[in-house]
Amino acid sequence: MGLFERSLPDVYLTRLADLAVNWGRSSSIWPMTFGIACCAIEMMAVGAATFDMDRFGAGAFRATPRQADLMIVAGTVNAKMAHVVKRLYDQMPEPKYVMAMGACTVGGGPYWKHGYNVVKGIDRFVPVDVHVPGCPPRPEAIIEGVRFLQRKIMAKRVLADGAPQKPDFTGISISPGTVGILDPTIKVTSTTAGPAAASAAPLAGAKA
Amino acid sequence: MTVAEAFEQLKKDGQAAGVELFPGPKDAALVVTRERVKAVLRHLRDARPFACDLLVLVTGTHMTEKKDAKGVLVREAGFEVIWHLRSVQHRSILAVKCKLPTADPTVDSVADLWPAANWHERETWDLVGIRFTGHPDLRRILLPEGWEGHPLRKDYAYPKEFHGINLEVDAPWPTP
Amino acid sequence: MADAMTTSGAAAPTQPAKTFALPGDPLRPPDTFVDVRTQELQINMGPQHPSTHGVLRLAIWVDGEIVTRADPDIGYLHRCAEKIGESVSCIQYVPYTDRYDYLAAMNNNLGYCLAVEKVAEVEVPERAQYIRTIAVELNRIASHLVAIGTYGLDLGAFTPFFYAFREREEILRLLEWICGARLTYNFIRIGGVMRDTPAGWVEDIRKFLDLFETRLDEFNDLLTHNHIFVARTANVGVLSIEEAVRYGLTGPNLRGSGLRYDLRREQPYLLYDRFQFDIPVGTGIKGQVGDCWDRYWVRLLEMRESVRIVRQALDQLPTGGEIMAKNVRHLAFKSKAGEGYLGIENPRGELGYYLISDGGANSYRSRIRAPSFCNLSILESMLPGTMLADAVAIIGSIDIVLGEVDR
Amino acid sequence: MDSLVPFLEGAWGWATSSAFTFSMILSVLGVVAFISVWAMFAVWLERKASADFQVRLGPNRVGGRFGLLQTLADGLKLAFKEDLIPRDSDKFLFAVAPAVAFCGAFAAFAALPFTPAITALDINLGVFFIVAVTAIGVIGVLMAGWSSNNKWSLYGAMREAAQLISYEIPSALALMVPVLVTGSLNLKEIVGFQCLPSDGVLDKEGLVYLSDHGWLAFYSPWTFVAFIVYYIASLAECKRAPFDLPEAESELVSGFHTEYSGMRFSFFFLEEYGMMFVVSAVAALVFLGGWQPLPFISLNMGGFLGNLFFLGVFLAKSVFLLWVQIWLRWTLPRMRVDQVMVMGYKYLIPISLFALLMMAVYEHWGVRYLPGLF
Repeated sequence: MGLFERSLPDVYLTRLADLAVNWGRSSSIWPMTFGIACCAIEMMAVGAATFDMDRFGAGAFRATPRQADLMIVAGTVNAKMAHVVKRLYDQMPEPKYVMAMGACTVGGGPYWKHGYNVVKGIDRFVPVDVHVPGCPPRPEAIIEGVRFLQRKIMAKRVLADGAPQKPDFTGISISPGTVGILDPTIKVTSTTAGPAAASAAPLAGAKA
Repeated sequence: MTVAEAFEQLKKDGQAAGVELFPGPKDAALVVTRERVKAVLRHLRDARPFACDLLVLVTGTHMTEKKDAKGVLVREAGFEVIWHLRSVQHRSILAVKCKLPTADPTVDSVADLWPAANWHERETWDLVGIRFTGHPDLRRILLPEGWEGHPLRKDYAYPKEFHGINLEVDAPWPTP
Repeated sequence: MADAMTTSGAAAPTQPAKTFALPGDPLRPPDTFVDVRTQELQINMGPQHPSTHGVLRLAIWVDGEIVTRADPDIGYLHRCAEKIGESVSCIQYVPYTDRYDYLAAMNNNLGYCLAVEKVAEVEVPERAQYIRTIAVELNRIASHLVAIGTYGLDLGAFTPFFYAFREREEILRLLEWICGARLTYNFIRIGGVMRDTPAGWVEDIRKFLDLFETRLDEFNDLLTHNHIFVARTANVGVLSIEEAVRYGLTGPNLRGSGLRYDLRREQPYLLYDRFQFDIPVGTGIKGQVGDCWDRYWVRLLEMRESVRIVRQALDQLPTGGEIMAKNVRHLAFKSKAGEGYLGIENPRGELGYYLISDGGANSYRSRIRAPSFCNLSILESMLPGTMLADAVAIIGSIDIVLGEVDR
Repeated sequence: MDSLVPFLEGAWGWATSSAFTFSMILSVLGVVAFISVWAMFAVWLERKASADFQVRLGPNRVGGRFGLLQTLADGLKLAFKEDLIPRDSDKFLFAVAPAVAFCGAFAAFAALPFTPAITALDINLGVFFIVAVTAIGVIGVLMAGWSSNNKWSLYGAMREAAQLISYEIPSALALMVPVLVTGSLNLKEIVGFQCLPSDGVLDKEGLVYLSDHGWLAFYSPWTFVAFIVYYIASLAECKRAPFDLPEAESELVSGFHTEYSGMRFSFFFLEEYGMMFVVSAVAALVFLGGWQPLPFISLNMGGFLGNLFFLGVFLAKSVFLLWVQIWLRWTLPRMRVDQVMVMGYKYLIPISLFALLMMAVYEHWGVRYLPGLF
């Protein structure tokens, strides 16, 4: 948005524009075809028949970082790879999001102690939006991570200035209590995401 | 063909100079001196009774000195290189071992006998630091260029950072 | 690195800058001969490239569409496997083996456990051996399915990938049922297996196998006999037996060249000597023996053989009995001194573990013979002379897993 | 447009020049609106159809159960994405290339008759114009590939240039076969030829009548051959699988648009789907009777409702041909670059030439199917 980014007054019209832009961004998160290790197989599985991330509009895997919105760092990053990951992140156009998938990218995972070569968490060189723990995380966990990201995007300010909004995570957590860990003030009202709740989700989240 | 039979056959072929039989606690092997190892390996590949055409594995090991409770030396300091060879024809597997001194871990490359050895030797150089003379392109393979030290040596210290990437175990959590 | 390394990467000119002058050029002396020369282009493929199956980086020198030189650069997934093998006890190390060839994690568990059992002299109960066989062969099918599906993807056919993953999910469901994990199982433990078969598991496997055999034919319709697929793979990347053996290739890549060599038959481990199964080899149906199509075909046939083995194992599975050897817990503290190499037939070739134990809990040296590592080394000699699209087809047909290449 | 100008002059008393300008703006806006809506629909269809082939569901969260607004969200996101121009690129060419690529597909819409009454530009050289103008797209692709300063992009662009030049010949030759039969390059007249009444009475009274020639695809074996050749060549022209070499994902990352992001990338997207429509529409018009629903039975309709019905039929045919393109894309592997060239030069060009020759011979003898039978 460049010129007008978070510079216009926070009125109904700019909020409406924010809502529209955020809806577009959150409904069309294109991940990059970028697998590193074991997690990449689960990332492939989440795009494949049984789990099908395309349902959420996040299934158009782009091979080039220029056209991707989300970098799923799927697998252990070592000293040799870290520069590549950093560079790929730099090549993506704004707005860009990073999902740290798997224990290795979250904090080194099983290679934390004796992995002389392994970077203990990609937070050390790129900003991370969503951490998805697991070794490897199940495909459902990745979908949940994407939906968390969608809510985070919905809470972002694009045109209007003002204080950042609090993301609304209600109704998307598959396991009760997951949300509470991130933000204890949020109460999990519905612990299962039924089809009806899911289809209404992107717009409902924007009301906060 | 067991290792003992192979040793007998080597004797018969007149190639047994510098070759000993290592009976081993588990896997037996032929122990060859550093000077003879390439000739023996070449013979194992070419001679019909052996026909070891498939190089399975090249292993380098860094050995530290170890004494048991009574102070008897059970393990000498030094390096060990083990070649595992398979014969597709005879369905057999052979191990050939070579001991190298700590000060000068150098041995002849067999990359010209088996192209498969090329990468194995590069890896052994990379991780253990054993130098293979005559190797066409001996450079690091797994670790990036500029890495210091050879990780599989027993005295290796884990690096704190590499080219600006923090590799410490207990680094502070980054704050946005 | 899709573009960064190529845009700004070091494209060192391998030849002097071209000189180009036409005979009538007034700026040139009249005797300047016309010298139109093309320059080799160095392009960088990977580590982020859709068809390098992970983080393989290939520096390729191309003359137009023809590859003149290729230099594989690995190590982007080096995870210190052998150092960790020396740093943790052998029981603790089993979960790490899952993560090397993550498509065939059961096989990796098995290879390591067999090697430890060989060095530490552990006897495994019969029932555990049958369960191991079933799990390993199911995992082999899953692994080959990924290989075939992603091979289609490499050649631009998207749909077979989804069919392959649909079948694979079924296998993962069965494996998850018995051990609780989809990808990294840690199911085969030193001395046996983690738990006994749950009720209904055996019946579900039978149901799945019946369904799977019919669905294998879908791949034949969709991919195997597709004219474009055959045109892309037959006579491409031909590999002779001698060449394959010299480079230390094993597994389907070696058998695709026509050599009937399978460790399950050569040096039977587990209970493979009790089962009837064939070893499919490449016969050059569509082109020459040892081309990409043959390697693909061998994998497809091997899935059928695995189905046969699983069926027989299910039939012979003894009811009741131990699944864990007695007295393996001491391995967490001390082992028997000794050393040993043990190779098994992984879906990608000979997976070997060479362990040296000095009597302590940790092995003194644990060396992994990774099949993909050896198979990959042949790229340097295979790629020159092929076209860029063939290079992708060849990499796909070698079927590497980078976790195992780099360890 | 041609019908709109006299209408404005007559009914509202406008001056010719202002009526012309107004109708031109209206036509351009109409084409832009159509092409955007069409691309959105086509992308949605592609995603849903591919999901169907791949035992998935496809988008079903964004915009109701069927994910109808998915493409709108994609477009919105792309529009608000950072416009990234690589530092080492040729900035002017990089910026202009998507527009040039889009021009070709866009301009072709001008000459497409949607129904007898809805045509932006009714020109006598319709077929020639479309063949010529769709080839402009390759210049944009070449500019994109060159200016990106990326080797993958360059590869994609060079492949596209080679491919388009090779396949332009068979596709144009294949289109010459119906032109030979009808004796006209005007698309409306070509459709009119296909619904020419069998009894020769031009001003029909009734709604339904038998047509003499029927759809050109079934007019003669050679026109059928020409139809198949044209369809295959058109696949190559709009870079669809199995000829998607210029953007071959598994080889060239993303081909010529590797460095493009955001809005500029979406222009390439629009160009691709616009081209897909253009080639499908041309095939429908020239070979499949345009807006006539049945091969040998023609309908005589006019007015608003008649035109609406004809528009529906024409779009349905185009969508069907588009669906076939999608079907082929998600079924077939990609060909290799030399195989694409072999197919173009060794098979399609000789076949189309032979078809043209045989059609000429048949026309000379005055036969349609086999000599002596008809």
